[in-house]
Amino acid sequence: MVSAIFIIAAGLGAAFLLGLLKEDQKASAFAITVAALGFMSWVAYDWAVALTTGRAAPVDILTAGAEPPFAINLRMGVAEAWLATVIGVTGLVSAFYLRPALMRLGRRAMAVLLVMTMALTGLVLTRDIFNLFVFFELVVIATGGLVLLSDDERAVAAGFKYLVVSQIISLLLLIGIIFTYHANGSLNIDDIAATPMMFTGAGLAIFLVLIALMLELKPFPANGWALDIYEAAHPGFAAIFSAASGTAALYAADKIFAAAGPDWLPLATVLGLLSFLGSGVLALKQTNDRRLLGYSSIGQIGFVLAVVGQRDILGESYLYIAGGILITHAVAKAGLYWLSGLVKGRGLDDWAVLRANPLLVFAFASFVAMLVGLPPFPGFYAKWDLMHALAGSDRLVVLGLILLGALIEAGYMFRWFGYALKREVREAFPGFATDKTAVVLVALAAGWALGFVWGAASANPNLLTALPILFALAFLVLEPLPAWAKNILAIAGLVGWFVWRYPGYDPLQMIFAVVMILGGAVILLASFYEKGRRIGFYPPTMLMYAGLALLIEAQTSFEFFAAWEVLTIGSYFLILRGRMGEPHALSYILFSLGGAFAILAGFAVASMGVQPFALDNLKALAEAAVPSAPWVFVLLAVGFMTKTASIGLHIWLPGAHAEAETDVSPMVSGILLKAGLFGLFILLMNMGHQHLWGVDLTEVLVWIGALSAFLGALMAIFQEDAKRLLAYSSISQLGYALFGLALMNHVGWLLAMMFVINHYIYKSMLFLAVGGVYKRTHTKLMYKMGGLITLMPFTFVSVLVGIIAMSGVPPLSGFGGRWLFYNAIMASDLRLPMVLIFMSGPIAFLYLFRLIHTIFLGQLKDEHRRLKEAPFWLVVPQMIFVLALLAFAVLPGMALQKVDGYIGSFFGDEPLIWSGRAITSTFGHWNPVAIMGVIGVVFVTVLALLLWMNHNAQKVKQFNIVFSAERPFKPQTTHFAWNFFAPYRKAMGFLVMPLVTTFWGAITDSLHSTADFTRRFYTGNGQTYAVQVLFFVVATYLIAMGGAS
Amino acid sequence: MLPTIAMATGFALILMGLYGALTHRNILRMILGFTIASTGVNVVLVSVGYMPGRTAPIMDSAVPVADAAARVIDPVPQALVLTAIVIGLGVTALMLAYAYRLFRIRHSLDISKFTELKW
Amino acid sequence: MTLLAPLAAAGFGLAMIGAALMALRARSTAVAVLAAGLVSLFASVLFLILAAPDVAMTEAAIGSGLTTFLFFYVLGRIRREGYDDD
Amino acid sequence: MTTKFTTRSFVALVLLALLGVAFWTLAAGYTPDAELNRTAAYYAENTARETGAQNIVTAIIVTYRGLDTLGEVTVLFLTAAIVALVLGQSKAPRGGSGSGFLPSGELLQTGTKMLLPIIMLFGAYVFVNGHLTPGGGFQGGAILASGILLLLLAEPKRRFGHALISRVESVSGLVYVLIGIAGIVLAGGFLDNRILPLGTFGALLSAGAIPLIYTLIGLKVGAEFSSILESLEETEDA
Repeated sequence: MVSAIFIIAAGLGAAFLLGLLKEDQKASAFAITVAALGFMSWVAYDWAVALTTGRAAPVDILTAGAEPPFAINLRMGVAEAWLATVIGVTGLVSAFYLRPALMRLGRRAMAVLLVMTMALTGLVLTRDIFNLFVFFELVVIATGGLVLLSDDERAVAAGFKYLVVSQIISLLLLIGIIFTYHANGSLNIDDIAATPMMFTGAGLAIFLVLIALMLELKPFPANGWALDIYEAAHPGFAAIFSAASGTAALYAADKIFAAAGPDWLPLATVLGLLSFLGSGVLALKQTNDRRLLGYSSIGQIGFVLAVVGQRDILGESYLYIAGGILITHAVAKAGLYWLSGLVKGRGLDDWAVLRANPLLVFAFASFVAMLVGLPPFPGFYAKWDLMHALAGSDRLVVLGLILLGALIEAGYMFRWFGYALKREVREAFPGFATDKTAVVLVALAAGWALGFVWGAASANPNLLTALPILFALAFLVLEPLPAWAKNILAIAGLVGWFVWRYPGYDPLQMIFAVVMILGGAVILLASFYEKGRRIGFYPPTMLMYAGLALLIEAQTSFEFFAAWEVLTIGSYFLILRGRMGEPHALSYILFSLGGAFAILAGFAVASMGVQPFALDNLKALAEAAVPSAPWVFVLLAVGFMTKTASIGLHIWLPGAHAEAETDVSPMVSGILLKAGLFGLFILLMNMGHQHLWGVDLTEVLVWIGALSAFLGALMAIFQEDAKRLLAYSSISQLGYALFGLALMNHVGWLLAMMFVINHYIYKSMLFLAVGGVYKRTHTKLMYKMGGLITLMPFTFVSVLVGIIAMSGVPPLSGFGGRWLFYNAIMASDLRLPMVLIFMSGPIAFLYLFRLIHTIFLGQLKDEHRRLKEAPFWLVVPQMIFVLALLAFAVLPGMALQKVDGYIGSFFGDEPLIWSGRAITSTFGHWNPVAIMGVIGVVFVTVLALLLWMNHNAQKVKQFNIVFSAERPFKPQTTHFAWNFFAPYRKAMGFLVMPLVTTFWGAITDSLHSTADFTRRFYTGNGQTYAVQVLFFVVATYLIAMGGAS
Repeated sequence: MLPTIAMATGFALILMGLYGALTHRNILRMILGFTIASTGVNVVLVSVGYMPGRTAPIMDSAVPVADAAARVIDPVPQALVLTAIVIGLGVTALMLAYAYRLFRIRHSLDISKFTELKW
Repeated sequence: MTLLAPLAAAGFGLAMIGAALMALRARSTAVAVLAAGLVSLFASVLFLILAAPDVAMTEAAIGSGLTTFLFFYVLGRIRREGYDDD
Repeated sequence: MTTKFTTRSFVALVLLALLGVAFWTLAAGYTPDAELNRTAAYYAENTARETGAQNIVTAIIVTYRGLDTLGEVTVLFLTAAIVALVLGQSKAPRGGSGSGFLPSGELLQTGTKMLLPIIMLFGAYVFVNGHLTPGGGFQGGAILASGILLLLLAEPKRRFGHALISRVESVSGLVYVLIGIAGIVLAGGFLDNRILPLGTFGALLSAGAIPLIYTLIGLKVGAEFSSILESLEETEDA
């Protein structure tokens, strides 16, 4: 083991050595620089590994042969070693990245880079408060030098502003240090820690030290100077400035907070949260990529500072949590800055150029996921543990604000990612520099490796060892294969997993597994129609299925939440693939993450901080009538309802489903929505009736379900776009299911279960059918179609069967659903929402009939005369679904009888009697086979009659209407199907006013205008920034004093 | 008495220097303000280490080694100030170099003219 | 004797504040630089009174000497390029 | 330049007044120690024995807090490098010479020739005696640099060894770091001065490596200051 002092000695020695070289020996100078940085990183990494594995114990490195506090000592512990590694590696990799700039400026610039890295490491290692100041000044000066590596002339002004503020910081720091010394008689941090300090006298001294160190973290709003650096500096340096400097400064602040004692922690919490939220909001308005990243850096460091403020309750896990967030941020931010160097333009949508290299898109996605704290990266595990600790100590406000901040950050990061994937590439692609690309990939690899390490160190299961996830990730490697090969693998994987796992499933799991896993395999059959390699389709698809597979089997809250996040991420990328998917994917991910955070908060509160928390424990919670139980119920229910797109949380759904690719729509509609229902099942099964302020929460759910069913159907009838119509119909259908579940009686649950199966089948089928039509006609607008019945007979059959099943008329399974449903309603005494539900039945018929009527009947359009049937592979699953529907209609008992018994075990009753093929309830009985027979006879009779009456109908040309010599401005408005339900719209249009959309829009707008107003304070004047910094200090001082007295 | 006077002077210098740095638009005058402020900081630092009735921390014939602990003042702040002074010079030199670069860019020393980066 | 040192310190302190005022108020930057140098010079005397000869030497050599020259060099360069600071 | 009393000045005044309150609280809470605190007492009692230096401040700077001092030297090194970078990127236009504000006459030139050796000697004296009397590497280095400054003033056209200055700077820096490492090998830790015998207390060649280190610091600081001054002086025609 090489003593850590050699990190410092090597950095300095090499820097001095460079002076001996001639000005033009640039290659040797660079070699020395890289060698020294490599050595420094190696020493740090060696220690990190040794300390983590227990091969070495933390050591104090004494200097000058005297004990501290009489001489300066350094400390090498686990945290120090890892942070020093991050710093060293960032410096080393940046050196390669900065190579052209370094070669241009020569050995002096290299020396500055070496000293910078050395000083940052010193900042982390030192245990002496004045030594901290010296390293800090070195960092300031080196920053002043490295800013000049930029080609941007504005960097000079940015560097000067930085120096001005640094002067103020060092002035406060020095005064603080000397009075701290006077009070303690020592400059050693551990000695200072031994004497706790109050807010007065010596406390003021430590306050000055703390505030100076926090200013170095660029707290919002005293941070205009830092943003200018982020924007103007060379991206290679910005990476160091954000990743290495931010990390080191944060650790320095952490050391002093640890020494100052717990009384000071609220200061870190408040200022940290202020930064996290404030810079998040401001980032919303940024259009420059690097400035946006700057705001994100400040926000993330603020987040970690807030975590520092919680160190009193985190105990052992403090390093795991704070370190997880800090290191992930460092890697991701460095990676993003390095990426920004590959992009020429500075607008956010200029990143579209990255699409030229899928690997870089993957890198971008990974970095975004790291920043937002998604699995499988360390931030995810850290956030999970953090939330539990906060909930366990009743710091719910902090918990809520952190989640809010994370959501805002997800907002602007995912918006940006959407730009990169969907916006037009404006400039000719210049080609990516190989060395810079390699540097980005180093960060990418490091991020995934850290994800593995953190997962392994977690008390919870490591996600990167979960088989389904590994299987999904394997498709990343398999991307070069043709799509059909990958599709076979994917289907085999799904079926194989089901076959392997199903013996262990209870009936509830079984139903969902059949729908999600086997159902997923059936839909994937449709994917065979895609040619080529279809890059970027299989990894997210399989990630979604991996999440679903894990969700079904989840035993603990962690497993459930991790699976939930995984399926959310996978489906986000899938939705984003849609042609116009960008805005919808964004609102999908925001609602989903919002929902996921509600679930996280719910689980954290439920567990009261104790992990692992088995899902069954929810029941104990409800039975013990813990005061927090109804809140847990609300949080979880809201979280699940974002996925089922219940009314109020539905606005993401229509666009996301309608714009998705042909085979993706059925996945996200038929399958993904069921994840929400699964969650609600678990929730209601365990917690049952919960009362909040005297209101039974399940009744609220009943209302939400009924309203979703009613309004969803109403909105569907006014759609012209066939896929949108189906999407709105999903809102309605899932409303039924929610309604049934929330009735909290046996038949209601059975009904919901039936909806799970039915809705999967007919919605998948209809989406595939409409998708097939779209493939041929290239439009989704129904009034542009007509008469396709003869050209696409198979598709017609599946649409016909689909809408019969769905509208709940006999003889298909939809009727069974209705029948059960009326039984359920009769068993409950909520009559008012019942009326709504009753009304949505006929409404559903209104919109469904349009699918047949407008698309397949009527006259064929001229341009459609040569159309063929939908592609073979799109028809195959549809036909499977038709068969399944028929089978399910005749034999519902096959699937439902077992579930019925299972549900009975919860309610302890048996309202349905299964005898042969008939089912009997207290209100009557249902014999599917008999009904099928009756209906068959009626149908054939009516059809024959119609055919006979229709034999001499006269054909006219479309749009052939004379408007007294006037050409209609929009000829399609004369189509019979245009605005078909106009009279209804007149009557009931007020019910479908986009109030919810307006509501969420107003929230977004107000955030944006706040951001726009606030950022005017960043005038760009360095002096104004200095005044703001001073104001920040004085205001914090006054508030802190006020709070203390 | 003596350290209080010195400390008051130091603090006054800091505030005056900062005032200059915050109000003068001329970049050179801002830097000048900071040098005055850092002189003030140095004065405060030294005055914190002063102890009445004692001598400089150098052992010679007047202050034998054995008596040192009872006769000399606290040497630590002085050592810190030495470092601070040199660092201060470094930062000042750097800021001056920056000032010159800025002047070359816009032919002006007015800080309010360098605001292309904002918001 | 006990009063002499505080008195001297007060005197030099006032002188420093006066010089600092001059540095802040002076119309010409050159005069302001000289005044700031004067502040440092007085500070080094104050350091002597405060029994800190090492600091005094450093302040005199670096604070008042070199710093002032640095300012003049930059001022000179800028002036040569046609800057008029009034 | 008159300072107009603007809103900015007013805000600044209010803020500084409030900051002044904080400072006043600090000053009011301050009472000079009657006895040395434990750190200072340790230095007073052990400096002579452990380092052999008479000047306790020197012992602290060079030995006990040697890491600070190494950093401090590095600050100047960095500054010199960056100032050279900054000004290297934008050479001053041709025309004019000298610093532009001081005449460089015959008198100055002759005076410089006579003074220079004395100044250099004095600088060397200051840093070599750092462990015995007030003064040391930084002060001595500054004095050396002022010699160079005089030279620059007197003969602005003359270019002297840029390479020499840079070499002195680098070698002394490297040796400094090596001595630090030698401390780990031969004595109690990085920058321990006891790699050389402590010698007779009060003698010139005593206190272990302190005189050596201070000499290196003196040379290095002198070189760095000179380099900064030179960078500022140099114009395009150089």
